[in-house]
Amino acid sequence: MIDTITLEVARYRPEQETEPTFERFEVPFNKDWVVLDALNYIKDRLDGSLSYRWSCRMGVCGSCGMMVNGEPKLTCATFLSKYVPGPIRVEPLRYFPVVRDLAVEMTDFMDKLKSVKPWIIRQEERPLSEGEYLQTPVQLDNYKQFSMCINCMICYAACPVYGLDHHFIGPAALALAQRYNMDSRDQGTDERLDLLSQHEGIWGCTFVGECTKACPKNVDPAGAIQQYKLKAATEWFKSFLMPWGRK
Amino acid sequence: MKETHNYTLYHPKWYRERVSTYWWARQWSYFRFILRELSSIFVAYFVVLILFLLHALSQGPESYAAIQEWLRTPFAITLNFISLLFTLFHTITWFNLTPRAMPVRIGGKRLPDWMIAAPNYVAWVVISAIVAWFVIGG
Amino acid sequence: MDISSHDVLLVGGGGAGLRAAIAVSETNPKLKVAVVSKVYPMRSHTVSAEGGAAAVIKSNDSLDEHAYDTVSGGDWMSDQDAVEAFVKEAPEEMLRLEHWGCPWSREPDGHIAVRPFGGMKKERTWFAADKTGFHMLHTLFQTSLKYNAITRYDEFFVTKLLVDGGRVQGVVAIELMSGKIHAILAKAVILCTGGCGRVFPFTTNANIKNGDGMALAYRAGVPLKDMEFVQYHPTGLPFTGILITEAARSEGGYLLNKDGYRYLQDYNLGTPQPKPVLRSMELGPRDRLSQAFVKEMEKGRTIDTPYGPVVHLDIRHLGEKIINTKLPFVRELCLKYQNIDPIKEMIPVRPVVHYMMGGVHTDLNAATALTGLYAAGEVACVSINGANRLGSNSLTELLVFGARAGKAAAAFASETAEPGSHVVAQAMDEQRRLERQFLSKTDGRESIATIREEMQATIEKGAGIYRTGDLLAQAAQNLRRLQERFQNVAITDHSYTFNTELTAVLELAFMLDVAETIVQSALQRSESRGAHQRTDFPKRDDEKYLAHSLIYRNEDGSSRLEYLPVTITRWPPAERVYGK
Amino acid sequence: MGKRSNEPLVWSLFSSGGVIAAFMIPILLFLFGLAFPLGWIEAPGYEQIMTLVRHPLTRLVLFGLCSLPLFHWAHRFRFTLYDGLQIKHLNELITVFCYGGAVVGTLLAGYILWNIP
Ligand SMILES: Cc1cc2nc3c(=O)[nH]c(=O)nc-3n(C[C@H](O)[C@H](O)[C@H](O)COP(=O)(O)OP(=O)(O)OC[C@H]3O[C@@H](n4cnc5c(N)ncnc54)[C@H](O)[C@@H]3O)c2cc1C
Ligand code: SF4
Ligand code: F3S
Ligand code: FES
Repeated sequence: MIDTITLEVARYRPEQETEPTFERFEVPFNKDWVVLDALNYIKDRLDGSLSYRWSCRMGVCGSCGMMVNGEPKLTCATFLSKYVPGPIRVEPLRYFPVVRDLAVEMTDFMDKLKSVKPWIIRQEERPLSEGEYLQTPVQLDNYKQFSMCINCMICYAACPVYGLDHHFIGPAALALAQRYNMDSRDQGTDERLDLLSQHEGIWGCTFVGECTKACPKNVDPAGAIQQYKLKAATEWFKSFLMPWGRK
Repeated sequence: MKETHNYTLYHPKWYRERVSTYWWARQWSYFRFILRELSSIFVAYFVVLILFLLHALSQGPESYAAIQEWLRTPFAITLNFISLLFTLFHTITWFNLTPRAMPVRIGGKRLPDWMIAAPNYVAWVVISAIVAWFVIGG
Repeated sequence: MDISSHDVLLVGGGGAGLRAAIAVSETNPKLKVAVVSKVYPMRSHTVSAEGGAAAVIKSNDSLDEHAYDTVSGGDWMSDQDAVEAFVKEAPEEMLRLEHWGCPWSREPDGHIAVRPFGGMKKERTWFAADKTGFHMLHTLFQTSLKYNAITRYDEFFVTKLLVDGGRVQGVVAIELMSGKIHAILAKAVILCTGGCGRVFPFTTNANIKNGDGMALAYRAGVPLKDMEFVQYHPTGLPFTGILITEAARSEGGYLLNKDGYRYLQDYNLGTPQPKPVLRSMELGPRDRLSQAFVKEMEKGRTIDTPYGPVVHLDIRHLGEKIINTKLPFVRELCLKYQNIDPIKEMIPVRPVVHYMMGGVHTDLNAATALTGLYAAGEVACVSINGANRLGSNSLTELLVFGARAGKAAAAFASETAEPGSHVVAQAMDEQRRLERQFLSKTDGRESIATIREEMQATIEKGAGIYRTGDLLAQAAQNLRRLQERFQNVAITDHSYTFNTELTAVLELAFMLDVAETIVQSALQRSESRGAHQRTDFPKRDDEKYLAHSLIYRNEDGSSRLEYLPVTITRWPPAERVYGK
Repeated sequence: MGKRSNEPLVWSLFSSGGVIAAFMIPILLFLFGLAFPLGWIEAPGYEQIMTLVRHPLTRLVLFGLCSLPLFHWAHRFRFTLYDGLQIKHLNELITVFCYGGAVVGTLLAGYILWNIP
């Protein structure tokens, strides 16, 4: 059993530096600690200026994604014990601009989420007085997996296509679009399809599949995107063969 | 601290790392991905080979014999061996990805991935047997 | 300094804030709405809520029963007019969320499914597996993206309410990304900043729940109501404080002591049955369950662990199938954080600080005592929760009172003049204060973490599950000392860019204020009721204390208390009976 | 980028090519590239092959086998060039080279197969 473990933490202080450096910290080793606990230890006792995001510490708010030894991880769900004897290298999420230390810039991601119209689109709203839309457990199950995304952006940090081309809408946003498409209450599939069958939408994805492997919530964005491609291709042929079929 | 660095108040510069040209060499899973993509070159090579064979066939038995001669050279054997490995890699990765792209649900439950992939492999064996039967014995 | 102006401004992008923002836009699409939040909205703590949200929808249920459960659960401290409005509007609000796409769990025929919950006589808790809050928050957030009138200020930390001429006219906020200080002006401001669990050492609450909104209002002279009522949830994982949802018990889980005995039967909570019985045993209210734990501990019948004494929550008998379909997140959390599989092993649990019944005093329309200022969600106290909140009422409360606040603020903003220029001068002062006290301060000596930890230890000792006058008085004294030491706090980070040490120190200041209000309110209430248990006054005293406490801040920083009678409409105070 | 792109078409060609390639290429490559030249299996004679190839159905299959996998290559290779070498700015050139190549190959295949006596 070891007593301490070393963390190599990326620091970037834009007021002083032009590029990130690494700083080593030695923290007590506790088998119940996750990487985030170690960072909090550093912030509380060793260096109060270390900056990073976190909130829930239970893997559901999606704020604490970072690169841990080169892999994108939720630091509140990644135990130190996995990396014994260390050192553990902690860096900001890959492929995003770094703002400060371990915090990345995420407005690009937020814009992408919005761009897929992630809300129920209806030709006609159902009045509340008529009660709920009926949705069987099977219908619920159709989109449920894609609704589990916590927007942690880990899949973006895993996807080289996003790294190379920031115009690519990317895994989580596409999975979210698919979440609404598959929802029996939604009627916006066509609207979203027009938007997403452009190059930056689904077609940029070359099915690297790393997004799904890295996703801490089993959302399977890779699957969502391929299913989307299949759907878009079918629609394309339909509109080609029956131009009058679409509005 | 670098001397040349300048910070504008309220407009911190974001640090952007350029993705290395060799990004695919840095991580095993990425490398695997690139290999998978490169398998397409060998697919194309195969088509070219077939076209040569067909062309030779249409030119008569001598040309066909000549190309068969070439196929026996160590170079051709090596090339074809490597191509076979790559196309096998293509086949396997392709089959294993189908469950992702086409989930099958029966009675509201998503079938486990292997159950969707397995029929592919069965079909592959059958098709290969048929093709072989036609070519060799047909 | 940047100055911008809106009609209605929301502080907080959690469930309450987003619901209110949408309500403003729907009431009057012309109004410019701003949502200011210190974290991106979908990171707000509503995301962690697991179990469900209560609303009457089934034909075997009635509004009166929901109201009665709530009132008795709150030990008759709830304002009954508020409760009646709440239960009446709850189903409609929940349906609205269904129409916006919330993936509620369903019955086989496609109707909304409901589950039982602690202290409720009927099954009326809607749920989305055991990630209800997560799904509600994401549904609200994604739906809010549809409204172009809503401007978001993400990762802006509000430090002060701007008040002039007797009404609130905006806020001062730090933009984390750049360090720039903004004056964001508005005709109406709605506080939706959530609770303050982080005042305590062991809590289910996220890092961002520091009582900011309570302190902001308190400092602006607005009274806080019923701050002595702090809810302990009986089942948190030791060490992390991660919540194991009440749904684990409502699906049929048992609480067992060291000897494998369902000890709740010894505490007037009914007799054990193999299947869960509503309002009985494990489905009793949270205050009673947490108190029973302490009694067991005193009898030496809990199990010791490095992270304190625990009891066991046993759900093994539910079987793999139920656990995987109805409690998948419980399993995930246990596997991940406790390294046990609840299908095969018992879950160690102990009471953990969970929820704040008290908060900014508001009326039925979420209006506070300060003109133009509204509050909704956990930060507010309309008073439906009384002395003890029933599980699954809070998520519904966010919707009902979020919507009410939005509508009221929209109406107010539509007929109110633009904010004046005086407040800009005030904002400049605030900017100078922040610079002087924090950003350019180099001479401090006290560590932020130490003061925070001492504050947490103090309040746990003084205002834990059981309290006494002596311990509370001592805690009050300690807190005052900590306030003094805080003046000498050390700041090492002087950067303008994403300075999380600055936010930590500001949050600590908020928490110190809130801690003081909790201790002072508890000190003055010489009775035991719901979550407020005084061993020196073990009886409920309706004669003197059927009244809400209102705590005000005096000019000199000290506090004073007033009392406001509880509104009773149809359910006169009675004994709380469970297990019968 | 308002207009709908042709991606669905090329993607469909890519996918069907991928399927055909996966099922058929390994066995053929094994037979013609290794087994026959190395004498593991006795190679069929010229006439035997010709009989097989003359059949219209065989020609159709061969046409598909040549054309679609070329599109499979074209699509994948295009993206490999984009991503692997980061030369997306040469977009037009790459597109013409890849899909153009596949079209030429397809025409060639048609020509050869048509002209088999
Ligand atoms: C683990 C857990 C499980 C729960 N389960 C249930 C349940 O099953 N059923 C139920 O009914 N209730 C449950 N609750 C209670 C319920 O979830 C909360 O009471 C509720 O979500 C609070 O929502 P809110 O909108 O008021 O605040 P929050 O969601 O906490 O949002 C607060 C917002 O205010 C912002 N903010 C705060 N301070 C500032 C500042 N200074 N400047 C700018 N912005 C600021 C934050 O950024 C955030 O956006 C649970 C609570 C917890 C902790
Ligand atoms: S899809 Fe998975 S990895 Fe991507 S943002 Fe959502 S939860 Fe995170
Ligand atoms: S990793 Fe990227 S390329 Fe596609 S399958 Fe996932 S989005
Ligand atoms: S802190 Fe919320 S996901 Fe890690």
